[in-house]
Amino acid sequence: MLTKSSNMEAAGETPKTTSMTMIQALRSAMDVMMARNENVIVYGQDVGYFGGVFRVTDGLQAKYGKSRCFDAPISEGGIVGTAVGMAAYGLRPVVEIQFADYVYPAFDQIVSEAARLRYRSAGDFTAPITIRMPCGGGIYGGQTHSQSPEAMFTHVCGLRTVMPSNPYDAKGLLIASIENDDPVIFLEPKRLYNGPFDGHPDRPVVPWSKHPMAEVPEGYYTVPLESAAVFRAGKDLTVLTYGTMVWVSEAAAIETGIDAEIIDLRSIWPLDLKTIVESVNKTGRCVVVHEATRTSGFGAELVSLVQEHCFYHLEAPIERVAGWDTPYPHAQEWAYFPGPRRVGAALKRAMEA
Amino acid sequence: MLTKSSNMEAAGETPKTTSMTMIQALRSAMDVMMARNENVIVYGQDVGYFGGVFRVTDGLQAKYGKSRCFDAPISEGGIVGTAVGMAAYGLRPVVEIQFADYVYPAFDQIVSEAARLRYRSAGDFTAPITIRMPCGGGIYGGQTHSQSPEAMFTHVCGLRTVMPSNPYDAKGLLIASIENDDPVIFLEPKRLYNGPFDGHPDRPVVPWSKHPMAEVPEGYYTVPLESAAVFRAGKDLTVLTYGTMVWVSEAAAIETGIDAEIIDLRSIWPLDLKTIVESVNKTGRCVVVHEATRTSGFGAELVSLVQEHCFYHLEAPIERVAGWDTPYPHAQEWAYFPGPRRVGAALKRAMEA
Amino acid sequence: MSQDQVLRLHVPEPTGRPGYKTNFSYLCLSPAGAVRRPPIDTTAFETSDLASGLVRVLDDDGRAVGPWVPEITPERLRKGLRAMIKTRIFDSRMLIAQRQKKLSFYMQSLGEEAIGSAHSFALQPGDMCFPTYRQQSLLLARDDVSMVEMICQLMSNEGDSLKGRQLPVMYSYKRAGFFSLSGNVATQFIQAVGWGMASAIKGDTKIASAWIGDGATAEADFDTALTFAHVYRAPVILNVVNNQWAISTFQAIAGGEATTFAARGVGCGIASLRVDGNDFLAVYSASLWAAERARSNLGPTLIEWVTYRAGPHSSSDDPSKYRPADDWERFPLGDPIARLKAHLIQIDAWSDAQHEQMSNEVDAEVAAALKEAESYGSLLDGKIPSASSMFEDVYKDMPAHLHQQRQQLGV
Amino acid sequence: MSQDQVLRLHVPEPTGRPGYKTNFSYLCLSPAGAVRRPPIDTTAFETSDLASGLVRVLDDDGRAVGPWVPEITPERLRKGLRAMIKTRIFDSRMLIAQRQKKLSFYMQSLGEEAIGSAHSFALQPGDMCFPTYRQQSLLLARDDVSMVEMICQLMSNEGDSLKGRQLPVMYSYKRAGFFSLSGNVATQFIQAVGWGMASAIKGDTKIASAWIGDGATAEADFDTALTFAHVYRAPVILNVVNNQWAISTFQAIAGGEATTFAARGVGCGIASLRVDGNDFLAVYSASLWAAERARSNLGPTLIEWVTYRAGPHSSSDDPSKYRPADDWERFPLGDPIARLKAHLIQIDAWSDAQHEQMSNEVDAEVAAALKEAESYGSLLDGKIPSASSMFEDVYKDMPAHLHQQRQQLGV
Ligand SMILES: Cc1ncc(C[n+]2csc(CCOP(=O)(O)OP(=O)(O)O)c2C)c(N)n1
Ligand SMILES: Cc1ncc(C[n+]2csc(CCOP(=O)(O)OP(=O)(O)O)c2C)c(N)n1
Ligand SMILES: [Mg+2]
Ligand SMILES: [Mg+2]
Repeated sequence: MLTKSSNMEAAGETPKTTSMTMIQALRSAMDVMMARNENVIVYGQDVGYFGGVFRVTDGLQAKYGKSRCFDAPISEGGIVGTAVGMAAYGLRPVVEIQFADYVYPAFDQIVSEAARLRYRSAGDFTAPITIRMPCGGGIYGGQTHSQSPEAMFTHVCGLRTVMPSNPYDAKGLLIASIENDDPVIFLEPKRLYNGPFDGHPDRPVVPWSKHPMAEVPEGYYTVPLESAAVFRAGKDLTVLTYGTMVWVSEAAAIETGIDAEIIDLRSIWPLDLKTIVESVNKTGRCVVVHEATRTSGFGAELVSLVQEHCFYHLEAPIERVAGWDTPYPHAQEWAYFPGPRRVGAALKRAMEA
Repeated sequence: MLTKSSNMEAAGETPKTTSMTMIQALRSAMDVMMARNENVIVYGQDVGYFGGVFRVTDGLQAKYGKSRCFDAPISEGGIVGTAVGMAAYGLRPVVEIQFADYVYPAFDQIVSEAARLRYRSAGDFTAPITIRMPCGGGIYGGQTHSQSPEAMFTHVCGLRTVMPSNPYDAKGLLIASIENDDPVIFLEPKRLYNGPFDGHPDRPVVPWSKHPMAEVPEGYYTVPLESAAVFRAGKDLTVLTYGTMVWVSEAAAIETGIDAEIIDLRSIWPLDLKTIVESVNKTGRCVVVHEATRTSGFGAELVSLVQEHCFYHLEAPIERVAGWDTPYPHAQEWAYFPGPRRVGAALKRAMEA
Repeated sequence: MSQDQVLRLHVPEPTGRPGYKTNFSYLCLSPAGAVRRPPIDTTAFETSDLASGLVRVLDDDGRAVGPWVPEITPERLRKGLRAMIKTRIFDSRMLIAQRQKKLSFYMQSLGEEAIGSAHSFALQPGDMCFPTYRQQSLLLARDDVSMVEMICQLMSNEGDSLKGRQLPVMYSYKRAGFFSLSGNVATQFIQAVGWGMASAIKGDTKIASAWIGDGATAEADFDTALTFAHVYRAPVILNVVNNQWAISTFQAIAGGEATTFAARGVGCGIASLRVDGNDFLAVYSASLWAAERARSNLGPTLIEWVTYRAGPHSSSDDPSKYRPADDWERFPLGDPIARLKAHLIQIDAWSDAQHEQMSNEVDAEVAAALKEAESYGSLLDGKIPSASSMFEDVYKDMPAHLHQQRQQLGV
Repeated sequence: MSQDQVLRLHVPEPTGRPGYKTNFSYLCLSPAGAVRRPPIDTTAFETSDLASGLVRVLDDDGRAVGPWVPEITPERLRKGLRAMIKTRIFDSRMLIAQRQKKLSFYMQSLGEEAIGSAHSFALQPGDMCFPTYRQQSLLLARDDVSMVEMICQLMSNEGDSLKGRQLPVMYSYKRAGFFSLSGNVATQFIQAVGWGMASAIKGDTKIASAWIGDGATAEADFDTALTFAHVYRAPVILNVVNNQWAISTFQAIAGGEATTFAARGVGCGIASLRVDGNDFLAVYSASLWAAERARSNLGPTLIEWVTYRAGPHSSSDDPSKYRPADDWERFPLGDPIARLKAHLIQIDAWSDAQHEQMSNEVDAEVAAALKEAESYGSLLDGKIPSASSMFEDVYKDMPAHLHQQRQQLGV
């Protein structure tokens, strides 16, 4: 990562950092915020006593008590619905949906309520809620433990949608999301929880401990929303991506030898258009990569934005690499996953066009 | 409309037609299908005894009995959930969601269940359901009686999404949808129920009875899915649109004097890519118009498809005209609605670029 | 054996339809005073009989009888009567304004005025109601929101604090304990539970009061609210206004056949009451009981208010299409205003003349408020909030894309 | 007055945690034979006592006692015993296969084998179960789906009729009355009601049997199912398997504290029973009662089966993190296999030797099925359904864009 834009608590001193997995970094974000602001509370299915099926909330109930970190019934609608009410009261609920695939029962409360409360009440009531959910495939989860529904949220005005690709950003973005006064959909690429993933399932797993982006300050800091990161600088073309696909795209660039500039959006919507436009205007070529199904995926919006803002700089059609327009199959996971081979082929097409 | 592609029941004879409003045409489609196939049943909130708040199902309960047309509890999730079960049994439920804005409580049953049942059971069970819902604004309905959520459905593989713009298509598409073996989201632009609408709310309302597209065969016919209509032929540029915006785009073309070719998608997804590509390749310019909010609207997918398939023919950036990225306000309805002025300005920009 | 019997679908019907008078015996009424009043720390299970019976205080002669007779001064009762009259007059004047196209739409609460009026007396400052579109009496019973302000909302004019964004009646008054209305029914029910949970999490003393119609109980958010309220013993009153109709569908289509909505609470482990919603004293008394339970960490109470939607669903509806036109006149629980008036007269605290005077005063008040509100404009004259304000409040801070869109609109 | 009392959030806890033995008195058990058996045309309200009591047939000595003793031959009972043994052995062998990475994942039903086994005996050909991931006994009790076929699904191999698309245990066998499993909990519950309604609409005789866990009852689809089933009197059995746990959360977090899941049915106007789910005879008897009600146009029945999830939630779970490791041994309703075995011995229709022989036979059968299934491949050896088949069945006919995507993948 070239630019590590972030706001450290005490500007002067160098903060103490520790190597954290993404799970530890996310937990640390909640820990820091629960300590700083007693209105921050955390709940969801299995998040209390047990600490979450991915253990992200482990230890928070023991530390902050059952009133501030607790188990919820298996009702995503109830979880988000109560969070809207709590936020209206003045709390800052951080709720977990166990898998992004299970967010749909909460859809009405997210789309019709959380997203619109400020608008419809002209600011009389607001909904500063953070809705965390693991997303993405690569763990043989089958069609209901692998989805990436971000595009739907980006179509809903009033929501912010965020997805980190590494422990440092995960903590900084989660803190920024909790502090933000708008409802935030916080998607966690579960395949990155324990290490970066280049899209080669056959290669040995690399733990975060080996990676500089896992050096995470122990205390408070934020990675601002609406700011993208230039994950890798390059001259040949621009890759617009986020989450797991940042790493896959890097692998594809290395493997094809194409000098790709990889932009990690981090905030999917509202986004950092400036960074995108500058890069594409510089390279003249663009490939958009995400794991979600292709049609009406967020890639479509990215393509549209780029063609609207960079039309006269484009030297080739913008390529989209995405999940196929099928449910995420179990056995054929690696034929479905948009891995380095498919991304690499798109990079080549974009260069050759 | 130039091409009226449809399948009449008896090829030889000229079918008897009547002038119908869109409401009557939709009702006639259900009537025809209930008479032809006893597995077709119709239910939803207020659709039984009363005949629906827009009166689309008026008379069906009296004609076909309470077992085949009945009132449902105010539970969109229950309506679609039971429809999935009924379809698995072998019925063809046609259910009504009172307003498209109220579809979100049914989202999980649509997205996770109806759309995936065939796939996950490898065809063991299927869900041939038609989910009708009035959409769009222009009736001072405020933010929960005006939405156009089509884009979300197009991101869900396994669903078909359809939106007619006139009585003839409404009946033919609804019959095709009911007969289709996939789940179909059938969106009805409520502002077109009683007449075409050019986007000028200050002008007198034109009823359908004055319009040739309201000449509808009384019996069975279909307008095939995945087939777009060239609503207006033109040479200067291509407008891709559907629903109410077909009429608004026509008004904009007339008012600007731009010879726009207007494609009425009719089937939003899966769509008729060939008709689109042929037109844009011919005109070299493209404007995409819909009423739904802009960001990640279906317009983004259309822009992406066009730039992917017609890149080398494009002479100007593809323009998008859409609802603003805000909820649909009540008082400022006509500042929100993408009317002929905004569409016209986009046509001009596309011509001048 | 019955095994080869042919199955058939049961579709519930109301006992009356246009042309057929309603048989109201399906309501299963208890006489006034007949239903017991348990201590507030009762268990849910022990309220089974209260969920099928009907708590009533006022008998047919206007006397207050039985264990639920509340302590309340005649002065407060007169205030309650005034709130009900105000609500009824407000509704009827707004309906006329709607027909004059000064409002795009309106929803009246005719026949249901006692519920919000009496309930609001049982709440305290700081408590929060999560209403539906038919709880205007909650607001009109108090004085912290002026009618002018409410009417400005109805007219979407320049005085509308919601900046013209919401349909008429979708009020929001945080300062008056009135949560922002959603057009999607039922969503507020679970939010109320969350709000109550928040008060408990903070160790505060405020309680929430959630509102829903009989028809909307079929939505998931109703059941979810019951589940969460029970699990966390949330300090919340769960009000179900059973006015027998949901647009054109009878309450049996929502699940009210051969059971009650209060019984659903009992099943979920929530103490529940079924109460005469047209009986001001019963409403006040039951509301107090529930509020005290909530404030005492005894958790939620579900109350089914039995009443009748005397008017059309909304200004767009014509109920004579689906029910007998004279249904309300024959509804056994009568008119809440007439009943409280009779009681006040019965206890010598009121007279016909005073009643008429009060009605006239209130009418003048409403008329004056309407006139003042009209001076801020309406959809008719185009004095509406600016198009530019349409882009505000989508987010706390306006993101770049909305700035750009506002610019495009040129406002 | 209590008005200024500080509120606090109640968060239910199980009576046991690692290090603290569970106090199972919260279960409120009735002795075997103690609960009455009403006629099938009882009203919902009249079943209140049955929803809080516990229908049991087998007593501690293996005797069948009381009004719910079913008519059933020893031969059928032995078949039932075999089904339970088969389920248990199948589960344990699959769990081993999972550890050997032949399966990516597995979910066993240890301790709950009686429920599906006995219930399936009460159904008829043509009826449809809408199961969760823990109802494999419904399938293993019948012979129309071979274990080989099931194991091929578990292995996502070339013999998998679901073409490798679904996680292990997400079976679908229309021909065997076993609806396609969804990974989203609870969705099937309302679908089952729709299926039953369809049977009634068509004037057929088939009934639906819906399944859900205690935890998943908190999802909206559970309540919605109750509402729709009640409104339309759908011919459906609504089974709630209360195995006390939902992954790491105790049933009180789903709303089971101080009430029962059966009571929710009563509140919705549905006749409801609470039944010992580890008692094969009680399960069979209650299932027959409910099935007869459904077939007689008497509508839905909700049955809460009280049991215990003896194993981990899934192969990814370690329950010793959140509950005492020896909990099952101390669960008062025991082991369903041991209990039916004791009964059969008690009526002189079984012996230890026969039991052991049966277990060995079944074990050999399962082992052979596993071996045969493995010959069709597994995720390990890559003999999985083709990538090309991934694009099929998204729609009935493949649309152009999927043809194109398949081409892009080059398969
Ligand atoms: C989610 C949703 N579905 C449907 C509607 C349409 N709708 C508005 S009010 C109403 C009837 C509600 O009836 P009830 O809850 O009994 O309240 P009442 O009108 O009788 O006060 C319906 C169906 C809606 N607003 N929201
Ligand atoms: C909609 C949804 N939310 C959450 C989950 C994750 N999940 C899977 S099983 C389970 C627990 C279910 O418990 P219960 O219903 O009691 O069934 P049991 O596992 O005890 O048989 C959870 C939370 C899911 N599969 N679907
Ligand atoms: Mg009602
Ligand atoms: Mg369980």
